[in-house]
Amino acid sequence: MNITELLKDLNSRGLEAEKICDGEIKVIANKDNFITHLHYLQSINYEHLANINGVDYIDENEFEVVYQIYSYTDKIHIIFKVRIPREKPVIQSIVDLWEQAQFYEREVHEFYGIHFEGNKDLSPLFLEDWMDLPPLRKDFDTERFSEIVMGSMRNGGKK
Amino acid sequence: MNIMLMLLVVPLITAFLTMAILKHQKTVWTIFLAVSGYLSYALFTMYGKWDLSWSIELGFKMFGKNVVLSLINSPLGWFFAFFASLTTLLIAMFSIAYNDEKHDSKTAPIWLLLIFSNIGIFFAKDWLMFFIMWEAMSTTAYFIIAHGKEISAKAAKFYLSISLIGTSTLLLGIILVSRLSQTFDIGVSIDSLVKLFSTNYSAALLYIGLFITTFLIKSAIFPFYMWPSKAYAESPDDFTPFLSTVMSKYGVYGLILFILPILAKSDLPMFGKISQPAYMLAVLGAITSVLATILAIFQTDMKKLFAYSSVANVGYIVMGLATMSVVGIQGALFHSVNHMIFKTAIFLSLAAVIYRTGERDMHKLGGLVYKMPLTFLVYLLAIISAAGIPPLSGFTSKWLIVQALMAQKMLFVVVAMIFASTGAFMYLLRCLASVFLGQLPDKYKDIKEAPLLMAIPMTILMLLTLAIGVIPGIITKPIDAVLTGMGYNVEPSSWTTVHTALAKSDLNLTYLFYVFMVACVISLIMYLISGKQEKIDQIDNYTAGENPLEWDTTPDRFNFAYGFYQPFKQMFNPMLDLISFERWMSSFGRIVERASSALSLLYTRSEGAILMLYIGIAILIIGGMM
Amino acid sequence: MQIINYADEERRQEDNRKLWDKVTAYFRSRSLWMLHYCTGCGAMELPPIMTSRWDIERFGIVPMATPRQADILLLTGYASTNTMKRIIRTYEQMPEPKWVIAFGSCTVNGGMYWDSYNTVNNVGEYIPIDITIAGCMPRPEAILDTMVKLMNMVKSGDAKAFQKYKDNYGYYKANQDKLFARTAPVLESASLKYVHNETEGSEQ
Amino acid sequence: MVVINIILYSLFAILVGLIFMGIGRKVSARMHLRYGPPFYQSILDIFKLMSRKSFTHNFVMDLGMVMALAGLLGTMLYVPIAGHSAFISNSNIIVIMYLMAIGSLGMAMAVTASGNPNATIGISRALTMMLGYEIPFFIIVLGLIISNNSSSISVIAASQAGSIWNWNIWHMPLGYIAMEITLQAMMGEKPFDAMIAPAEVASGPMVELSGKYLGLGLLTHAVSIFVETGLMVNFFFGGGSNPIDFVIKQLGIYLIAVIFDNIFPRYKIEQAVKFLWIFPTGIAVVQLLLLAF
Repeated sequence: MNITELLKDLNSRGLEAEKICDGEIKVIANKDNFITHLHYLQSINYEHLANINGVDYIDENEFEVVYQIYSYTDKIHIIFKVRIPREKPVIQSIVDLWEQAQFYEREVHEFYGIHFEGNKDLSPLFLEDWMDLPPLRKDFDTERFSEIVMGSMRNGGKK
Repeated sequence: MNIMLMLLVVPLITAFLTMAILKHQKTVWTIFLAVSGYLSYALFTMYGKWDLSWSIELGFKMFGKNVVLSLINSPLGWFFAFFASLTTLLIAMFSIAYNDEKHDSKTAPIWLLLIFSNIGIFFAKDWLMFFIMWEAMSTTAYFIIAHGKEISAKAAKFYLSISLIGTSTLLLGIILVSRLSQTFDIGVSIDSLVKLFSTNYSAALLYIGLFITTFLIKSAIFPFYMWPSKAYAESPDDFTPFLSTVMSKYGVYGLILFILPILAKSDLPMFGKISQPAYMLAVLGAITSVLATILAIFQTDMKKLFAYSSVANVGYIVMGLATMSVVGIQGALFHSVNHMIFKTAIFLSLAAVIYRTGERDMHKLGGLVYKMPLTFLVYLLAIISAAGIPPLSGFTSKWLIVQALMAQKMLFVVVAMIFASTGAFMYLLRCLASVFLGQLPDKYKDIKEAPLLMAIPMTILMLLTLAIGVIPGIITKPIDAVLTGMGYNVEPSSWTTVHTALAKSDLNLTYLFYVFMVACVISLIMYLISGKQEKIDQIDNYTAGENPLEWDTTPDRFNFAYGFYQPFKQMFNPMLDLISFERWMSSFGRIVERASSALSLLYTRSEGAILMLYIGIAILIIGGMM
Repeated sequence: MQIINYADEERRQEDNRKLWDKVTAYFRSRSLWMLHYCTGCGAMELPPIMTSRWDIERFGIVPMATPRQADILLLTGYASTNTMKRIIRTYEQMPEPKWVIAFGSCTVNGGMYWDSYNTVNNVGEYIPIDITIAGCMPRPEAILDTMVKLMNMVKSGDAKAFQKYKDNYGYYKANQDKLFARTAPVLESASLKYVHNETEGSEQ
Repeated sequence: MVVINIILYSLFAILVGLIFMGIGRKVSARMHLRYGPPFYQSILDIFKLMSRKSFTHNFVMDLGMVMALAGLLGTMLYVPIAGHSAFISNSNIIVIMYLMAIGSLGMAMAVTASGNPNATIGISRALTMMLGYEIPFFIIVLGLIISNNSSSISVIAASQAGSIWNWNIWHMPLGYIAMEITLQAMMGEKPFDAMIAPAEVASGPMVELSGKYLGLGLLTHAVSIFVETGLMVNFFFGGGSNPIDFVIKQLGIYLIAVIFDNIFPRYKIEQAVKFLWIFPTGIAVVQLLLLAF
């Protein structure tokens, strides 16, 4: 399936798909039924889940979870985006589709506080004894944090 | 009363006596100690009195003469009997402490019977006596190995089935040889076999083949090397040293007593410098040591590991014997004693470990040097001796055997010997590293050093191995008597130096010890003049900056002991799969076992009857031939 | 908190060491073994100084595999909090006498990661440092120069940071605990954290 | 007198070994197009290591390291140096082979006592390697013994006296080639240095050795270099007419090993043992058969 056919196919399934460049498309999905779409993609040879990212759109009061999916047969990279509200950052886990999602989801959970329903082990992966807000959220004041904990100084201490 | 008879009667009577008071274990084991002490003393006084003998005429005739059961104090028999009883004495002291309420194996009376047959075998003058005692030994050992445990009973059955084959061939051999020589006397039968070699070569080969099979089975030489790993591992911990050190020597004794004189006196086809049958024997010994060494390297159970180690050591002894030279036989006899001493020390220190921890798998132990330093020291000196490292005793005998093999130009046998003794280093260190060194698991935080009664025999053994290593004369002097008794022309050996057949290769061991000591002092001075050291905790190790305890790693998981020689094993895996020798051997063992259990239907109701049955059949057949 | 100039203070005093100490100091200065704890980009600068261009082995400086064998600990770049924990353990596993060289700006004031939530700003607050090298990254010449300087300091007995660590252990330990042994959230915003509970999830 | 002799010989061997190590480092530096450390660098290292503080886990570590050095020194005393030795002995090869094992045993004991898994892995590799190189080494030695009908090194060395053409290297070239490969493994140089692989097992046996323990380890290594190259000189290069001649020959042999060390990558342990059991052993067996028949 080449890229134009794929775009047509995905649009016909109710997804907002858009070509970014050769071999790379962007897809925006709804958080309620994105799993069925991922399932479909997996069934048409998109067998590689490269990563899961989180993005914090604090102005729009939303988190975005991005799944990077790749097909070795079609050589197409899909950037699959799902948005969830910031007040209640809960999304379904895709561990059943890709086993390696276990670790990616753990990481996203640790750094954004997004909860993945169905992932059994969301214990901290990188941070040790972390008690504050997840550090990559925009409302986490990293400057002030490092001032208090590490004693950091703006401009090396010069005013 | 005749002292020879006393040697037999004392253990026999005390065996029955102790059966009566089996409830009082401490008393029983003390009596056992007293008996072994008496035997050692009596044997000690018997040194040099080679005319001592005892005989009784039985009331029926065979070959036109009355059948006689007789004993004689021969230097060879004395040599083995004395060191065997000395070993038993030390084990007996250990056993008093070992057999408490928890480890009570109630084997003392049967063990006394075993000692009775032990003395009988070593002093027997005629085949009838020899066979009775041999059979008694095989059967009684079965009951000690089994000692009322199911898993042990399985191993014991395996042992019994294989040793029944041995006794059968022995019986057949005795029948044929006695018919040939018209008497039961061992000395006469040697002469008649020598005569047979000149007339009918293949028949004579068959005759001695039967005997050799018996002796090889008893000493676990290839192709019968697999039974010790089962029998030694499952027998009671304090009996294992006896089984491994004393009982594996019966076969060696038989070879020296009967086979060597025949091979030495007959005119045989030669292969290089030695006769073909002797070369075959040497090759069997070489194969045994190599195979047993490789198998020992792969074991995870420490008793199995040392079972294979014993097999390898008996392999060395057979190689030494097969050279048929003075140096080789000297080395073989020397190694027999050394093997008794260091292997007893090893098995006793392991028994002390098992006594304290209750664990036999090496990878579940570790770091015991923190808690049992004396046991560690005994084990360390014993393995140094076992690895053949100077200045301890094991070196002298291995050195003698290697020199003899080189002098006889048995090139591939001597390479096998070196392979086995370097491999020995590998498995000995594996046990040392896994059991005594490394991390001490938390569950063994509270264990104590071995009790005093265990520590005494272990310490004596440690000193003994050092003393013999420094002054080899302690052993070589009696060996002179043995070699003279066998008809070899030997010069009296010196206290400190061992001689070989090669030019300019004699070795002064006392000197070697001094040199090593001076080197130690130099090294110690280097150590003392340098900076101070600080003692740190066992878990404080370099782990790339990680703290292992933070990652739920306990000291026992941090210990590297399981799969110690994994790359080496992987190297052998394809080969082992290809030949699958072990599988073949165990299937052979199973067939034997099945056949024997079918056979055992004949006697399962009354276990002792088999002995009488055999003797009865023996006498019947021989009587019928008359 | 003045830390790095510790050595200069000492230099003004007279050299009143015993002869034996001078001899050992000479031997130590000629045989410095380094453990390069490759934390950041600075590790890239080490291959040039060890290979044919600058060849640091001519001063007797060779890389070692474990802290037990090493004299110098090289911190080659920024230290994150997790790494800092390992650095401290590694440092404490080294036998005395021992010296620390910190590479680049990151180890002094955090460098370009100064406001990161997980990068230590001044490594010298947690372990004592003998010499720091400025730059992002320092050139191999600078490293070589530092090594020679350290050799001279060791020879003259000025490099005593390890002694300082022992004397002021309380200070360093307090700083380390502040970094690692946190028991409560640092910022008030932690209360905004969304806590998922299962019953809420299942109702949906 | 003998005691003083022993001490002097020991110091001599240690010094020669250390300087060899320094020269070896210099030579490999030149091969890398570097300037390299001074030739006395190893002495500086030893002094520094000995004078600094060190860590021990238990008394076995101390005992083991002392034993290792003592074992190697004892071995060294049995090697005749150009016909001289510290005391009158037959310098039996088999004794030397087994005495060298004390060094390995002491080292193995000391480092496994530390309880570091890396150290234990290193030791298990070192012992596996030992089984690998002892076989070809012994076959070569066996060839020498049966051709001289004596297991004394002095006899073997004396049999090559006189002209350079009497050296065994011309009489048994195959044996020499096998010995050269085996020597590489005995000295733990590449390609047979899997046991001290710094990147995989953090220098293996030495991982927990600090200060004087490492110093004793280095001294042991220095003496072992002396012993192994000394054996080689006695076996194949006529043993030397005077000690200086002897040491120069040793240096030559050591430098060959250093050069090989610099041009080869590393074998995995099982590859190394397989290699040792096939090539050097095969060549040595051919040599042995040529000598025996």
